[in-house]
Amino acid sequence: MGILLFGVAKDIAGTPKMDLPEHISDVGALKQWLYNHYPALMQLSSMMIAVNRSYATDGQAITAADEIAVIPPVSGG
Amino acid sequence: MGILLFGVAKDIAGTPKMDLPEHISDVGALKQWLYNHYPALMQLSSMMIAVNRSYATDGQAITAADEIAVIPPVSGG
Amino acid sequence: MDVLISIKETITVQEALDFIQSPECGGEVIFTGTIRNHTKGRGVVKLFYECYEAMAISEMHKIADHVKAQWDIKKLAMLHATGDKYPGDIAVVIAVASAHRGIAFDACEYTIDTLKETVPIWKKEFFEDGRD
Amino acid sequence: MDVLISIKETITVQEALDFIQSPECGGEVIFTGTIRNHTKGRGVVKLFYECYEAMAISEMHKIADHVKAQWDIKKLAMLHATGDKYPGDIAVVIAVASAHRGIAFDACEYTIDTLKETVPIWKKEFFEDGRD
Repeated sequence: MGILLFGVAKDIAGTPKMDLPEHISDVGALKQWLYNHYPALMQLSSMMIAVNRSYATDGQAITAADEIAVIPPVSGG
Repeated sequence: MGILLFGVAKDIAGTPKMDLPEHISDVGALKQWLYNHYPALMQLSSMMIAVNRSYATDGQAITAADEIAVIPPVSGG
Repeated sequence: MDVLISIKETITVQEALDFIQSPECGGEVIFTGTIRNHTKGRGVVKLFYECYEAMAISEMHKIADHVKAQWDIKKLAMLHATGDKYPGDIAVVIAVASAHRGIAFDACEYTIDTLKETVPIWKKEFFEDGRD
Repeated sequence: MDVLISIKETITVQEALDFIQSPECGGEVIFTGTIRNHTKGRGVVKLFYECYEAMAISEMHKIADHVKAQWDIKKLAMLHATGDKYPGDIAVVIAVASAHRGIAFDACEYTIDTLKETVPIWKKEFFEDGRD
């Protein structure tokens, strides 16, 4: 399914969608990978990862079959 | 101007309007006069008197020239 | 603060919304009180709202003055219906517009709570069982 | 509790009012969020709302579940607009109906506060001065 990017995270990465990088098997490792490749993401006041449409903690395992999303600070309403 | 009666106070007194009784010169005396003549008013959880469209305290002086109102518990909304 | 105060036979939510609408405000809180088809377990046929109108308008202005003094509210509409009202009819509308939603909730709740305590309006209930 | 959850291009207060209308309820509290013509002192031309729709709907249902568990609310409508929105347009409507007004205020405020914290929707602001 790959990784969806929204809002300013999409602007920083320059794409709304990417494949899950190889050797990344949990949420914490994905965040670290994203910060390494797109350091501007560290300037966000928060960056959550959603797995299959629910907010996930760093320890949650992920695979290429999951719908993963990068969620910068929300601003609905 | 006389005395206006509203809601259940009107029902108890049987009239929407009456003259200010003679020798009644303040709000407290009026309330006592009303309780004497219409004892059922004592069963109300509150009975306020308004003078010239504002809630009045017992000590407030009243004359036949004032617009006086008997205000049983309000139930708007 | 702009204020709309009205007591009349029929009121609508739309007139309150139209009044408070402003591109300067971001948050609007509206309270509507409608006639229920039951109260304390008894079926309600209708309510009759009686009003000491001149004083009611005066008391509603006092509430508006208090809201204005206490919160940074841009628009306040207070509408109350009178006469015969049937289940589903609207009895009261309070609408508040502000740049900040927290105080809009506070001001709206204060307004309806105070209206129910101080504004000389009375409802008489007519029940399905015909008793008072 | 009956729930209406919707994310779409254009939303109206009326559809929320129509949904929550019930002769069993006496008090309705509605919050509307409208686009302001300025933010932090800068003129706003428009906002663009982007949404992770499947997850946003899921998070809105979680909020509704929490409201249902916490308060005796009969009806809850949560509507959010997407796409380009201009000053005066409605971005969000929360409408709650209950027999008791106090909990309707609490539930409505909880719902909009939580929506703004958890539901994956993002606004992008376009300013008159052309800068980001």
